[in-house]
Amino acid sequence: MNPNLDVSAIRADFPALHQQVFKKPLVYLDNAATTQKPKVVIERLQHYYELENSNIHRGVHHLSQQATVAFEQARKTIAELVHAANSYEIIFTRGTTESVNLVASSLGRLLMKKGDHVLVTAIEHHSNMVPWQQLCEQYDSNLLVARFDQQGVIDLEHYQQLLEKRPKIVAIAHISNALGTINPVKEMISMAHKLDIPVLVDGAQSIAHCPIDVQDLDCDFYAFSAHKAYGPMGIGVLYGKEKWLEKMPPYQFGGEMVDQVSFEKTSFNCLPFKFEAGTPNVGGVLGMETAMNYILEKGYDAIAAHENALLAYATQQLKNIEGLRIFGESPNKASVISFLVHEIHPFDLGTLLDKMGIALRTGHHCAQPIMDFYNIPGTVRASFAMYNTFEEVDVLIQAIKKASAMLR
Amino acid sequence: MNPNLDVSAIRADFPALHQQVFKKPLVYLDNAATTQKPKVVIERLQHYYELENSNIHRGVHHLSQQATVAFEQARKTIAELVHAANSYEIIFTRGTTESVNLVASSLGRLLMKKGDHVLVTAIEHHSNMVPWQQLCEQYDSNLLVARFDQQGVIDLEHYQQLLEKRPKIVAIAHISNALGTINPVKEMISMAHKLDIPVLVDGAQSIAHCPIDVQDLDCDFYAFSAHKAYGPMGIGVLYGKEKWLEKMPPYQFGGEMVDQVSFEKTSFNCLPFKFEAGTPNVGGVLGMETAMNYILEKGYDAIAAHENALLAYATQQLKNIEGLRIFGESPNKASVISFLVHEIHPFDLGTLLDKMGIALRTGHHCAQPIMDFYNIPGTVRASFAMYNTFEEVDVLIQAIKKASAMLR
Amino acid sequence: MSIESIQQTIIDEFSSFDDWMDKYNLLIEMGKDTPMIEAQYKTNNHLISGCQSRVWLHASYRDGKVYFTADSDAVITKGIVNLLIRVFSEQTPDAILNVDLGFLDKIGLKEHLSPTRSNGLLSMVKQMKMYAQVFKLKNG
Amino acid sequence: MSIESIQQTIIDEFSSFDDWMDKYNLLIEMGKDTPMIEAQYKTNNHLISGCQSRVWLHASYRDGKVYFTADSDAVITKGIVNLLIRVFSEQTPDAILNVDLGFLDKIGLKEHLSPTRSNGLLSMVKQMKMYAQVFKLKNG
Ligand SMILES: Cc1ncc(COP(=O)(O)O)c(C=O)c1O
Ligand SMILES: Cc1ncc(COP(=O)(O)O)c(C=O)c1O
Repeated sequence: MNPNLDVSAIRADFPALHQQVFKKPLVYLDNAATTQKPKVVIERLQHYYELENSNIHRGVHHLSQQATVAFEQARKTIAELVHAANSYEIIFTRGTTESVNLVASSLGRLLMKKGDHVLVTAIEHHSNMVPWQQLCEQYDSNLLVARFDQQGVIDLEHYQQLLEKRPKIVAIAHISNALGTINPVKEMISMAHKLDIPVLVDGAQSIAHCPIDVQDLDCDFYAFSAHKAYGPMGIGVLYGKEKWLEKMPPYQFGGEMVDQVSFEKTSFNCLPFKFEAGTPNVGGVLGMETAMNYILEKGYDAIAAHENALLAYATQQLKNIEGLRIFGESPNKASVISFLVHEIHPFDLGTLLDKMGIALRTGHHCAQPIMDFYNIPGTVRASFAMYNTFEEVDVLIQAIKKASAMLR
Repeated sequence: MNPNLDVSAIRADFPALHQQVFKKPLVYLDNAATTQKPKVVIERLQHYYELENSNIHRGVHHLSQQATVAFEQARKTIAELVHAANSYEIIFTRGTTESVNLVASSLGRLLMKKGDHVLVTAIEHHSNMVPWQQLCEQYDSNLLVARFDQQGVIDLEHYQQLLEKRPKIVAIAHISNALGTINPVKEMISMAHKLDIPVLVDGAQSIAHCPIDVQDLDCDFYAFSAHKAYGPMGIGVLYGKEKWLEKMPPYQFGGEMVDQVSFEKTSFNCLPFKFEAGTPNVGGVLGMETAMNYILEKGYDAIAAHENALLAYATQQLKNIEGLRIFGESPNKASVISFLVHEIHPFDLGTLLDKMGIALRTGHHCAQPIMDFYNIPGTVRASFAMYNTFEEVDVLIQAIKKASAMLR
Repeated sequence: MSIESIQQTIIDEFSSFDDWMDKYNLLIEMGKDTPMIEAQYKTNNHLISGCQSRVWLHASYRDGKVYFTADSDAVITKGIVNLLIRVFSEQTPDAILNVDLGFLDKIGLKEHLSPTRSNGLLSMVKQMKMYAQVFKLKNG
Repeated sequence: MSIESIQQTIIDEFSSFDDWMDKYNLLIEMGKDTPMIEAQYKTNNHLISGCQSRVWLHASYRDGKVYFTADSDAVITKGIVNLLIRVFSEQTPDAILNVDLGFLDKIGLKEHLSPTRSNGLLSMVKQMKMYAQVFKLKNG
């Protein structure tokens, strides 16, 4: 692996970065929402639809066989990427949100009884909070919420106290999309496992930024989306330990997940097919595989080093801006920065930055409880990917200064 | 609309059709499983990922706004295509299977009580049967199954008898993927509505072949997949009447479907967002829109005329083959032909046809109960799309003759 | 002034600027002139939702005409609200109900009409027309 | 004959044909020579699933060697089963456990090893090796 990233070569791989917005060069800093795609991914989709397209698994003909082999190879690639023990522990879903919903519904049915608890943290994305909240409602039960402190760091003592209420399931983000906090998930999983509680990790924000080893973490489930890691939209992954997936009831029904059917009785296919109802998104899966290979080729170490350098530089520069407050100052932090300037509304700032060519996100980032905690309407969020540059940080800083002056 | 299809011009639009398989020109007759994609669709995906890619709905920046507008425009296009009264009655899903599962789960929760019934027909695809069967199991209830006759036609008297047991929901295919039967859905819906029973129509096999008017049909739900209608994989539609969608509880949670969140209480967004959890497949939706416009440009009338002519010609030619039996001889039939020759196993025939460049499907076509009815292990199925030709039918006929001779 | 001439005035004001930033500067300045809603009306009842920023809107009726006051927590939104108030306020209910919003296009604020950003703006217009409708029914 | 030389013989038989159809003709012919499973064993217990066609397989053990008989409802599948039986039958458990299936590639039947079509074939090989393992444990 190359410890140094050739960022300008990387930028050349991403067509979307080379456009103008309002006559200004696009500075794309909305990567936590979705990343841009390298040419190889776009071409993979194109090639698939031009020459390989077919429905899979049950086709006797050449195209179908070939697509089936490619699809199952992609599953192996993803399994290796996250270090799953078996490739059939990789379930293809529409994305993180569907992965979490699948587990909430299916593991919920397996484990939950009236009065049981589920434990999440207070920095979860809605997608890893609302499914559990609704599950709790269904089982007439309480959602336990581990606190975080002013810096955005989870209070592990509180987490331990809540664990002692013996929740049936724990669901935690690997990295917070709103604050950038990298949670100590390995430790948190081990704490839960001491009490035999399974843990789902929401990896939506981590898969593009740091190597994942589900066996080392020992997580029971790991969820992520391709589109946040240079891959296509509409496809994602649920990793699950075989011991759970085997026991869990299917989530959706129909298609390949069915084994034998009669009107009296239906039996279901083995893993991973049991959880993949309907025609799978073959093109999406192949595009995701290409994206993951692109990441591996650049190397997680090199990517993380570059992004951390951007984070450090941007943080320092932002702090020099008068009246600017950063939300999320965990010592262990990913390249996501949420901030506000004076009392300026994030929507105002975002609107003007947009007019200067800078794409970033404003609002509550689907993490409303965090905004309530800080008692703010939302933040402006800049989030970096491997293709961002120090020059872009400079453009951002100048733009914030200019916009803030106008808005005060 | 042009009543005549320029098939050779159309073929030129489909890159996948111009390849060789085992040194023979590909004859693609597996269209009921998935269709090939015209260049415009592939290019739409490419353009989206090269220049427009963004997460939508909550972004303040230009790319996000632009993608949001395009996405919502696509919803309008689809609404017009199926003649929905309101574009917010169009919900984007992963495909037919997910659409049916959504309704089974959500409408099920709204309407079903212990001991209630659901009514399907005996020619359903597993995706429109197993979700209802499992729903019935959950509510300790019975699945009512309307019979069909030797020709593959639903027994409407039996259907009426079953309706009188007052099932809570009726779910029927518009067109059978295994037998080609076009069901009299308008009549069947009106029969159900006389007893105030809502009806879901599985339109997986119809959307590419005949115009759909959900208001004229008066169906309560209509489900289909883009990939069976020249669009990308991983995206599909659930049309639902506002009056039902408003009342139904959400299916999956997280992302845009959430309105206000706190740990105590969550409120949900309005239609259609309430049913669209997580980052939507924006690229997929735009590709589907392009595919639908491609269909409209060629014209449903012209497409149906061509496909019906292919069906008639192929049926006549197949009947001349000694020992060939066709399964599904409804007078009202789409361009799907299931058949067997003598006692030859469908898998044997399919294998040899594949070696002659012909892609078709063998097996139970995810409709095992139909195979049980005819007491056969499966069939060989040829299914036509707008780009198939009479010459391809001739190739198929010669190939069947040759393979059958080898296999007897 | 007629709605058309007010709209033309606004278009003229904006057309003197080429640069986006100047247009937004103007909008921000305009925000400061928004007829302020009275504190007693700045409640959830008068809140228009569907936008990243919040808008409070109040309407009253005098001598055949509708008068609007408003506020917002975002300055640019307030500028847009002010534009709308300049167009809609002191008009008859019928004039309000028939208003054509083409001027938003012409000054380049169309993107504020996009489904995202300006659910807010659309809701605002809808709300203003609803007030007009109510006053018309009550008094017509 | 050693497993290697049987495999070579099979490769030679197939390599005389260029055309797919001829290869399949040969396979179909071979199917007819499959050592037939006795009727009493043609039960669900002996069924190998995971394929579009059904295969029944039975094994016996004599004098240190394993003997297979089989049947299938699809002719081509039967031909493939016969190929496997020619390679695996009358061999010692150890030879069976160590067999290299490269010859399937060489005669161009690799696609029958694809996850779809030949879950069947893979299951068949797995089943044959399992029998060998059992006999080895019992008698070794
Ligand atoms: C009649 C019918 N219903 C449902 C489906 C399921 O569609 P999908 O696999 O795209 O979800 C199909 C396609 O296989 C079908 O033919
Ligand atoms: C931490 C986190 N979890 C979950 C999600 C949901 O991902 P998706 O919308 O791709 O399902 C996101 C992305 O918005 C996220 O940042």
